[in-house]
Amino acid sequence: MLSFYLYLGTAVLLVGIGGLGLWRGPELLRRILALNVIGAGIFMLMVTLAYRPVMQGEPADSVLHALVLTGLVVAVSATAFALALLGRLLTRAD
Amino acid sequence: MSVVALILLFSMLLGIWRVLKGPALLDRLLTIQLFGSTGVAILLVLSKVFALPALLDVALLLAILAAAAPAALVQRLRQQKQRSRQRTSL
Amino acid sequence: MALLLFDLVLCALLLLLAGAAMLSRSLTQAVTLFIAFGVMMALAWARLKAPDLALAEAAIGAGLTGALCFTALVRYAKQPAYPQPALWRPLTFIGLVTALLLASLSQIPLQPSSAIPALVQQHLPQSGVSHPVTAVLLNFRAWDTLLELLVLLLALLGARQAPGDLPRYRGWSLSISWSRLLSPLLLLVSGYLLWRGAAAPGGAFQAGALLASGLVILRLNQQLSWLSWRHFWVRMLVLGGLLAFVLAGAVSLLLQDLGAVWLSWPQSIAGAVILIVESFATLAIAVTLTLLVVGEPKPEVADA
Amino acid sequence: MFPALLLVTLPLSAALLMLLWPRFARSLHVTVALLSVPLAGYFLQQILLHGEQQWLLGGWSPLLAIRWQADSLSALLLLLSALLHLLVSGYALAVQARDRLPAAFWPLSSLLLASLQALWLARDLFNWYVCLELLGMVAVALVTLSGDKALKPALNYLLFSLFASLCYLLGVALLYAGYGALDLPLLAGQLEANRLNAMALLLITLGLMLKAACWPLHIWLPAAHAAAPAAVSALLSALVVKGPLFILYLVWTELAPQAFWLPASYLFALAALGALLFGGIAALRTPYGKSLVAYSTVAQLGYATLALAFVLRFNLPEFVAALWLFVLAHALAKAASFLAMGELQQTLGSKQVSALKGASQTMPLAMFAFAVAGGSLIGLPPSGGFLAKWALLLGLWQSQQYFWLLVLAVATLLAAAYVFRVVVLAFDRAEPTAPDFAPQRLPQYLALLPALAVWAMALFSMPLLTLLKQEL
Amino acid sequence: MTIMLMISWLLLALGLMFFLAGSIGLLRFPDSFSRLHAVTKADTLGLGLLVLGLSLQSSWREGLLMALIWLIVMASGAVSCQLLARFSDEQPSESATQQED
Repeated sequence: MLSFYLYLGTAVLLVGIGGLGLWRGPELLRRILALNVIGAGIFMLMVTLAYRPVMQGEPADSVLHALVLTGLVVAVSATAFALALLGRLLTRAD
Repeated sequence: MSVVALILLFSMLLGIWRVLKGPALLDRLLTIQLFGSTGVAILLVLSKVFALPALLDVALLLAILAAAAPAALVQRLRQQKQRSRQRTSL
Repeated sequence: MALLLFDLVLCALLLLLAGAAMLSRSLTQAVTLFIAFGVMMALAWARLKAPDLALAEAAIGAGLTGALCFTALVRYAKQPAYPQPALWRPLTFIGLVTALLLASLSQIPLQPSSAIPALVQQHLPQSGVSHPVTAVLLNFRAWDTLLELLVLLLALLGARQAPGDLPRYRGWSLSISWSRLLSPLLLLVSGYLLWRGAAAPGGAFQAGALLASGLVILRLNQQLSWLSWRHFWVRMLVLGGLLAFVLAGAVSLLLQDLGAVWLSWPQSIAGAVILIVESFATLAIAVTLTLLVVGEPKPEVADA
Repeated sequence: MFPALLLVTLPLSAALLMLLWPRFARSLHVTVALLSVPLAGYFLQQILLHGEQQWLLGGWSPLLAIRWQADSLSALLLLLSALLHLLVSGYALAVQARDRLPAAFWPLSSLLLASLQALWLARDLFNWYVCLELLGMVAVALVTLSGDKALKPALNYLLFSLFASLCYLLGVALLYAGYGALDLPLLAGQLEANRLNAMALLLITLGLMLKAACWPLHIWLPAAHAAAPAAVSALLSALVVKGPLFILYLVWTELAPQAFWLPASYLFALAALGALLFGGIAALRTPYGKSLVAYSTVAQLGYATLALAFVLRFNLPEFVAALWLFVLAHALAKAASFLAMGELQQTLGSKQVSALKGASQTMPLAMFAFAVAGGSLIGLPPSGGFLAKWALLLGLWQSQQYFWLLVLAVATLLAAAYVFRVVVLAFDRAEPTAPDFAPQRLPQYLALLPALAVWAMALFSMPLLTLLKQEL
Repeated sequence: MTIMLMISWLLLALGLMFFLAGSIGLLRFPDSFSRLHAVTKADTLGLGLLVLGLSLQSSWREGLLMALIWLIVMASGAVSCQLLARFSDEQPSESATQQED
């Protein structure tokens, strides 16, 4: 019960921290990291939601787990793409 | 048993100080190493606590990757060094 | 009690790492902290009884993201001196938004009203696999997974438009032989994860990501020079996952009667179809991620 | 199932084959583009004959499966995407040697088509997330085709797009927390008006508005659309920003509780007001030709947002018709104006608006295409833009929103000003900018085609109106 | 049985001590190289004891898997210690250039 709210709060705070990093930057790499932190917060929210049945002694919500897994792959792909663009931008700058 | 996990986590918490403080890059990479091995230990303990044998697989994966990571990172960082050396010589 | 304390310390660690990564002065520090954050996330997933995600996060957070971020970091050869941006204005705004979000969270019902978990359990026997997450990914919501593979492919296609050139140097013999020693083990374990996926946590993505890490260290240590988009077979591997998926969809559409819909595997062969699709997807994910992380091979430069 | 399925999988599998055998990329691409149009037409006809159709992918029960649903609106959008894709393919074929369009254009634009079609068909909140992410990444990859100069806008676009998807995902997660479902028709009418849902809908709306470049969240759009190759900007402006708008419309009209409609309508109306005024002014002031067209997209999206605001406020069928007529007319007109502007810039060798001096003499066809498309953007009768504006006016008159009539008048004047800014310059034949090479005729005709089509929309006004009015 | 359990707990406690010692070493040791030792060696030993303690409480299959994990961590500790040290040694000016704060 208490843990549930603890993780829920942490998830939202992670989103907030990521948002702060995204706003502040200043480097683009840090902004990309910040997006990942936001993503981690959202995924944590989803996994915590999937944990609700466990508190009643049932197995966790596997649909949410699957969604998060899909989301993780999407996030990693997008990060990789962004980092590739950033890398090109940086090598070109000099 | 979860006390064991708690203490392990606490020892990780101590390690964070070193990442923040540095001073050399080596110290930071070391902390990743510490997180890897302590993380493996915590996963082993959690697998016992929750009776989830699947967490052993996670520990195995983390162990292997923690083994692979330094080889990749060091190689990458050497490229960085080489690159900045090239640039200063230009 | 100890578990609650464990949760408390874990959450504190997560927030501390994320916050420090966002606010730290140097970028190297931020990246290191972020990798540590990835490891902690894997622990959090393990704590929340999501072993599938813990596997995936361990493979991504500890392996690939680290390699990716360090690759980008390498390009920031000398760190440009940015003025330290203001903190208070964003902090107030974000704090406000976060508080609003937190306030709305209190209305989340503790007892989920969803019928989905029960439905998953009910249809699991017809799905061809016995692990619910795999059943959702490869059967119930297979269309999502297909599109997700497409997103991964697109990341590669996009990244290929922006090739960055990094000189390569011969590794030390220790690191080369270590990577040679490690790679069969990686291959073995990823095969194991793939095979486990049908009945237990594991599956295509975890196996693929692990395999990719193996390929990446081999590539960084000057091996596998054949691994390039120019080779037809490498392209075949990259596209294989999607092709297998689409073909499986088409074939099972033809095998069934006219009323059948897209991506419904006939029950008798569902297990086999899923295994085939997953195997190709694993290879595709592995090769795609590797190409994303290390790019195209370039002629080797002698060690300076 | 088959026509809908083929509309998605044909471009998808063709793109895979193109990547595998790059030699056949062009021929495969053209084949698929040619096949898609009659297929989409046939599909629309089927839907009109038999009414809306739906499929649960994989054949599982509704809560578990992803739902595809095709009503007449979806079918119309499917056809529109296929048509514009064919047109842009033709243009790309005509100019690829001259503009040195990278080979990656062919598979990427096929994938763009596939992801758009998948988006129009889906009725699942999470599947939409994946589609949006896919669409965003294809769009960014296409922008990077113009080389290093597009890197910065492309990266910016990608970061905004990722942030927007994350907002959307967070909103979807909050909805799932309350109701445990992702399927749109199942969730429809279920939502209560509480804090949690308000937050969820706000996040979803924020994400979608960012992706649809609604003012003031449009800042990424002008740079990205202006930096892309002309063929790509045409696709991006005409189609890609409409995807999130479609989702936004469905989420608000089907999902959101009625109690939220009024505040949301104020929000949308405010965004529309900003877009119409500031978008128009920015288009008037920018020195670059393609930026002008891109800012015009921002302004024109304001009309659609305004129509959406009034759909939520007064629930009149006129507004629904106006919304989708704007989308159709804008898609055609914007494709024409981007292709024409791209052609003018390429041939005259400068990005500046001022370089268009005397273009009516040097490149009359392209200039004509731009002017005709501009007529629809302004809303001159009897163009498609006029049709949309007329529907909007009717609705506004019925609901007695006289202030908005004034806004509409100002926005129309602004649109006329930025279109005439180009046209007047083009008729200044004193010292025309000399073209770098002899203008090609085929691409100019291809740019003219959608411009004429948007005027031809007036001929089909009755069937279009009846089709769209049924929507609500 | 209880004796086994007691031994197991003893081993666990011992393992924990080594982990804590490693962390404290990372904090307190004066230079990077000694910190390197503290982490890679103490943790490896700690993990070994932990694995031994845990495997007394579990089935032989799990025990085997844990032993494999330990083996990997041990080897990787040794190798990465070498690699990191060499990397650090290769750039004597590194601590000066990388000193950020």
